Amino acid sequence: MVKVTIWGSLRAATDGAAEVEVEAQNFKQVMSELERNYPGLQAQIAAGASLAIDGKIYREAWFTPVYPDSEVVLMPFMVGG
Amino acid sequence: MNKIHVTTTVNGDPVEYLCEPQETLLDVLRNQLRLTGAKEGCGTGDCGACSVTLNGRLVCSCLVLAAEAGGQEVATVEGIADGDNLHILQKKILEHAALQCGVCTPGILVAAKALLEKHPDPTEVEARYWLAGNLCRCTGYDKIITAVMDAAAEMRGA
Amino acid sequence: MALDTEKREFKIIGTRPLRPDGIDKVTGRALYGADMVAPGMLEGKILRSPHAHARIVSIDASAALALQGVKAVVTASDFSEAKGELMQNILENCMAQDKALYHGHAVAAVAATSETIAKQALKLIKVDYEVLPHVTEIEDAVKPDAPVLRPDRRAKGAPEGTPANITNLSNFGHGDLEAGFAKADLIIERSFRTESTHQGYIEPHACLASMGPDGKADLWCCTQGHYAVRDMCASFLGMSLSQLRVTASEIGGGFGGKTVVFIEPVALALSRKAGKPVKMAMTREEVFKASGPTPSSLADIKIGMTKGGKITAAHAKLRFQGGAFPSGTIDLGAMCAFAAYDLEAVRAEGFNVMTNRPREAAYRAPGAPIGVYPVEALIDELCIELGLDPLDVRLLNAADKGTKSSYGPTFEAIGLKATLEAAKAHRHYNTPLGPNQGRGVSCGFWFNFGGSTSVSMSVNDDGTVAVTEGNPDIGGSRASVGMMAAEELGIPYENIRTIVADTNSIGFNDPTHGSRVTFSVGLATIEAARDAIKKMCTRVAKIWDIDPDAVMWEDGHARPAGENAGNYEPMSLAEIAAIASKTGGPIAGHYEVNADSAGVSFGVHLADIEVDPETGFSTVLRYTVFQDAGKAIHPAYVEGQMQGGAAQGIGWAMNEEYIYGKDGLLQNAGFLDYRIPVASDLPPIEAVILEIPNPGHPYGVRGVGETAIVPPLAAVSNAVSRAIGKRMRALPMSPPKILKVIKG
Amino acid sequence: MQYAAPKSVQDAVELLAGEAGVAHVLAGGTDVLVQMKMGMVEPDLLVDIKHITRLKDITAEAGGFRIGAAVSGAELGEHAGVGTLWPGVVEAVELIGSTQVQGRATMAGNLCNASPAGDSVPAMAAAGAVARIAGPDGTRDCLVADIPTAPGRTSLGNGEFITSIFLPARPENASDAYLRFIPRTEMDIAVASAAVSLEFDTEGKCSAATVILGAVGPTILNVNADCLLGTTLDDAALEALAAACSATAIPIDDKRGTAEFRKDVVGVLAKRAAKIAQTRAGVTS
Repeated sequence: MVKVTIWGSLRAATDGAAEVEVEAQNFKQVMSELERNYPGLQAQIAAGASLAIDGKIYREAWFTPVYPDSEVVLMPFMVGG
Repeated sequence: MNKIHVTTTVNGDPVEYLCEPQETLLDVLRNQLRLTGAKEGCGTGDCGACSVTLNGRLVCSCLVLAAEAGGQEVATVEGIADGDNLHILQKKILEHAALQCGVCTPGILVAAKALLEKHPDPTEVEARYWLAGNLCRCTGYDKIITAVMDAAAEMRGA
Repeated sequence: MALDTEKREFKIIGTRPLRPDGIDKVTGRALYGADMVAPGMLEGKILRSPHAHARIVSIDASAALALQGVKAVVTASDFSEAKGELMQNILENCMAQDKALYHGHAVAAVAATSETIAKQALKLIKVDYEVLPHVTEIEDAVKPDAPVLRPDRRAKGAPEGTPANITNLSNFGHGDLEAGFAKADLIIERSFRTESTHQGYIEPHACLASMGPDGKADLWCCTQGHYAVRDMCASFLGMSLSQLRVTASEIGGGFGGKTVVFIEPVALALSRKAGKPVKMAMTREEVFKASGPTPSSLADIKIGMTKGGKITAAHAKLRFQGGAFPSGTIDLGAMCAFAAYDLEAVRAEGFNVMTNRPREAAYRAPGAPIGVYPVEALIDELCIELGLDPLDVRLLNAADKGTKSSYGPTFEAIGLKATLEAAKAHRHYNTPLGPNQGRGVSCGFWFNFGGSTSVSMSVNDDGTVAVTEGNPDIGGSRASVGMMAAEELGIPYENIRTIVADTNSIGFNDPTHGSRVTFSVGLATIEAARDAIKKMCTRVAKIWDIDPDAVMWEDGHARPAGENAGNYEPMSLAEIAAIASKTGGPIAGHYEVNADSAGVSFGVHLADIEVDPETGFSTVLRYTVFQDAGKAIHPAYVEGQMQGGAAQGIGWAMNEEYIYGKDGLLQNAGFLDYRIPVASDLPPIEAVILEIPNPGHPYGVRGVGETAIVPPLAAVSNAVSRAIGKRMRALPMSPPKILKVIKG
Repeated sequence: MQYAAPKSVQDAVELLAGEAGVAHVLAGGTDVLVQMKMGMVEPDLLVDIKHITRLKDITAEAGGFRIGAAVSGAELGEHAGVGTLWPGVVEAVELIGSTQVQGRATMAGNLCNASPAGDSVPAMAAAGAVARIAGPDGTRDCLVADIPTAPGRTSLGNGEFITSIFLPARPENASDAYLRFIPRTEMDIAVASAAVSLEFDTEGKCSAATVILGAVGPTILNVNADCLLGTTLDDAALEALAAACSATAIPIDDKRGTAEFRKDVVGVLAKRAAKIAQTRAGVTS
């Protein structure tokens, strides 16, 4: 299981939990499991979300591995100017 | 249409064109003569990207009617280099990396050339005020002023 | 792709060669958006709403179409239905549908044989408007009786009672705020305000669109991302991506404002309808009215600090208005607000609200300047109250490797402390001030991104190399990319020509944004060079009839390695290239990647400002930027980014603002009254580059483009506040506002 | 639209008077071409007066100077004589716009644009400048101060245009100065401005004072500056001047500044300009 930190405004979709656990080995599985377990997150993930894995921000990188001790943070989809 | 026939000189070459009365010199330079070095950044004299000289006098070509250029000498950025030989100002702008997007650069060059022709030894503050009508949004002006001052020094030495 | 561990001596990286596109740009030859023509070209013009908010009852273009020389008129019905809410919003921003949502919103467009005729035709289009109540300010837009722009755009999952114009909710942070504040010796809570600003690129949006009767189209335009333009336009016109080829012109500044489309789909629709090429260029007035300014903002900030300067808790409540559509910039602002600090208890929350203003677009580190400004201003006030040095306090609280950031993830190696220490040691910080002068300090942060990137590289027969990339060169990236290719291949910089290819010539590239180009394109260039080198070594191994692994590349030559060392004469790239057709055919390298690991960036700015106590006029006397560049490929252009960002931030702090009247109309749609800094407004801006390598890039590069706009707002505000001995809490600090505070 | 470039004043008058639609004079064009671009005016006829030879001349006359209506700011600035005699007028003209705009903009055009914020107008009025006007009924002279009547409006009649502006002689121990307030250092329209013209007696006391304000009312405003008379411009006199200016100002709130700010700052500008004029007059207090 991997712990995923959920940012504040999405916690309505996780029953208020700031951190949820999903069964995942990579980026894509994290996202899929989040969508499956917390349907309230689907809209945000579809509109765009990034994952910070051990401090690095990944925008769309399905096969980036995650490990049980990885720090995984769900983040808004990053854009720049 | 009541077009006006204009005979003038651009960068030393004789030029003739027909223009509508309300057309600006910038319009004709860009659209008819295909001298697109002068840019329309605002069309109201506030940005200097369309700077040219008219009988040696620095002006915004967006605030000159094409009809007014008759019998005058127009000089644009395209006439600054002597063939393949860049003007010292052009070299210094490149050396000092004094451009990022480069769209204000033609206007800066025309204006800086006019400055150094009139004031070969400007102070940095004088250079900044002379160029205040040439907006640059990329550089913060630092490297532009450095390049102009360096060019002035080299031109005085030459 | 990680940082090359061996310590390498660079030959070209870190030097300052001339940029390859330089001569074109100093001679007027470079072609920008409005500089292209096509045979039979028409001029396109857009009719814009004179109202802030109005229902479009009907549009009658018959008189316009009857005018001689008019070839086409398009309205919203000429576009396909966009897929997804974001794309729908972008399309609706390009062309109003049932409602005009802001002053200047496009309502219809015309193509004619001349600009004069096109302008006449606009006057002949009859639009029947039903004027609706409007709202342009944050405070008004959240009132219960506020006019609602788009009921269907209210934030999804928003709690009961959330005002209907609120589109996005944001909330980041960790720790126990209450416990944190209980530990503080001093807690200050203040409110701040900023106004909308504009990127202020000097080149207005311009394009030339040409669609043939077979449905294939070409588009030339000034953009930060021509692939994104292609994708958006194809969607809005119901085209497949392969039917539309987009070529990026030289670009006259963008700063985020040219990452989205405004006129490009309209020009394509006009061209499709007229059957001729259509050129469009915005006027400066249109740029201000109808491109993408930044959000304006309100902020309530509360920070607790110990007597020693340790922050015990920090809480920000941010409110942004991002124009007539939803905007996620609030997330970025909230994430950046406290990112510079290592905090036990921190929360940044906020919302975005819709108003009758143009849809906001990215502007250099979008959201960060207005998220960070109120925090850095309040920290300065705490420093004064507690008698502490503002750099010491920042050093005491600075985030470092291993810090759990205020937005969630834990930082890898970052350069903030080194940057603060460099500022503290710099002579600027230790120079005495005169009367009516103040020195302001601020930190700034930006994430930086990587993203999808494609680079290919052909080795020519004569030993020169053509590098093909797909990111518009907005500030010298052809130079830095060429330098990295030359460094890796071991050939002279002059032997490389780098071009920015059209959308058909190379794989997808994310736009030139997010400070990504030197990082991502550089990374892909290095890897493409390594790909080409591998192929060259293989060819040479065949010639020498040895194992490919026994051939190494060094200094532009294939050399025998290991036990073969010295057995063969090394072959130069040019020698290998000359016989390429005989050894297996052309040699090329390429690399395609979705690059991550961009590496965050921090900056610290120092500003000295003198205020005329009788008029409130402020003069920036001295300004120094300290920023971590990871590795500066071409230091002059790195300095340029730092100086340019600082200048934009100074403008934001001092005079730039969108001014709307009570009638909802924009009052200052021009450079005369939207006051960006001119040359005489600014002092020399010193740029101090620090190099704390980014472990995620072979040469250690971090993005540098955006961070520099983040600190100036507070650096200038803190300097002015210290100069006048009273606190300024609203931007821009135009002289009337400063004088009012002085007179208090 | 028609463009005409007559060679004589008479031809210009006939063209202007004969146009049934909207006719505008084109001198430097830095206002009218902008207004055309913004769609604020749509003239049927533009009469370019730069080909009328005398209109490009600066000539000495009766101890003062006559400045042709087509003389640009840059040309005026390069003329040594005018700058020595009326430094405040020349500095005011030179503040109009950028170097590029200086290459074109004229005093007469700045006057006829009739913006209350026009930089040269308060300075000309303080100098007692007189405009020479040509029209269908011949030539007449009119004080510059009497030309603007409201924002964008002048007292010029149909077919009339300004051919020159006369700056009179000035006595010994006298000078002028102009200051404006803008939020940047350049490229802005005055938020408030003050022109001061002072004469001093042999003892260094102020014997005559004209103070004209710009951008704080619908037209330029004349301030009663008697508080300076008989003084050496000591602090009390200057504070009284500032107060008189603030009291005279009737500004509005707009995008360029608040009424409150303009009232405050116009007084500051006036007292600072007075000190500059005093120094220029060679008087030490």
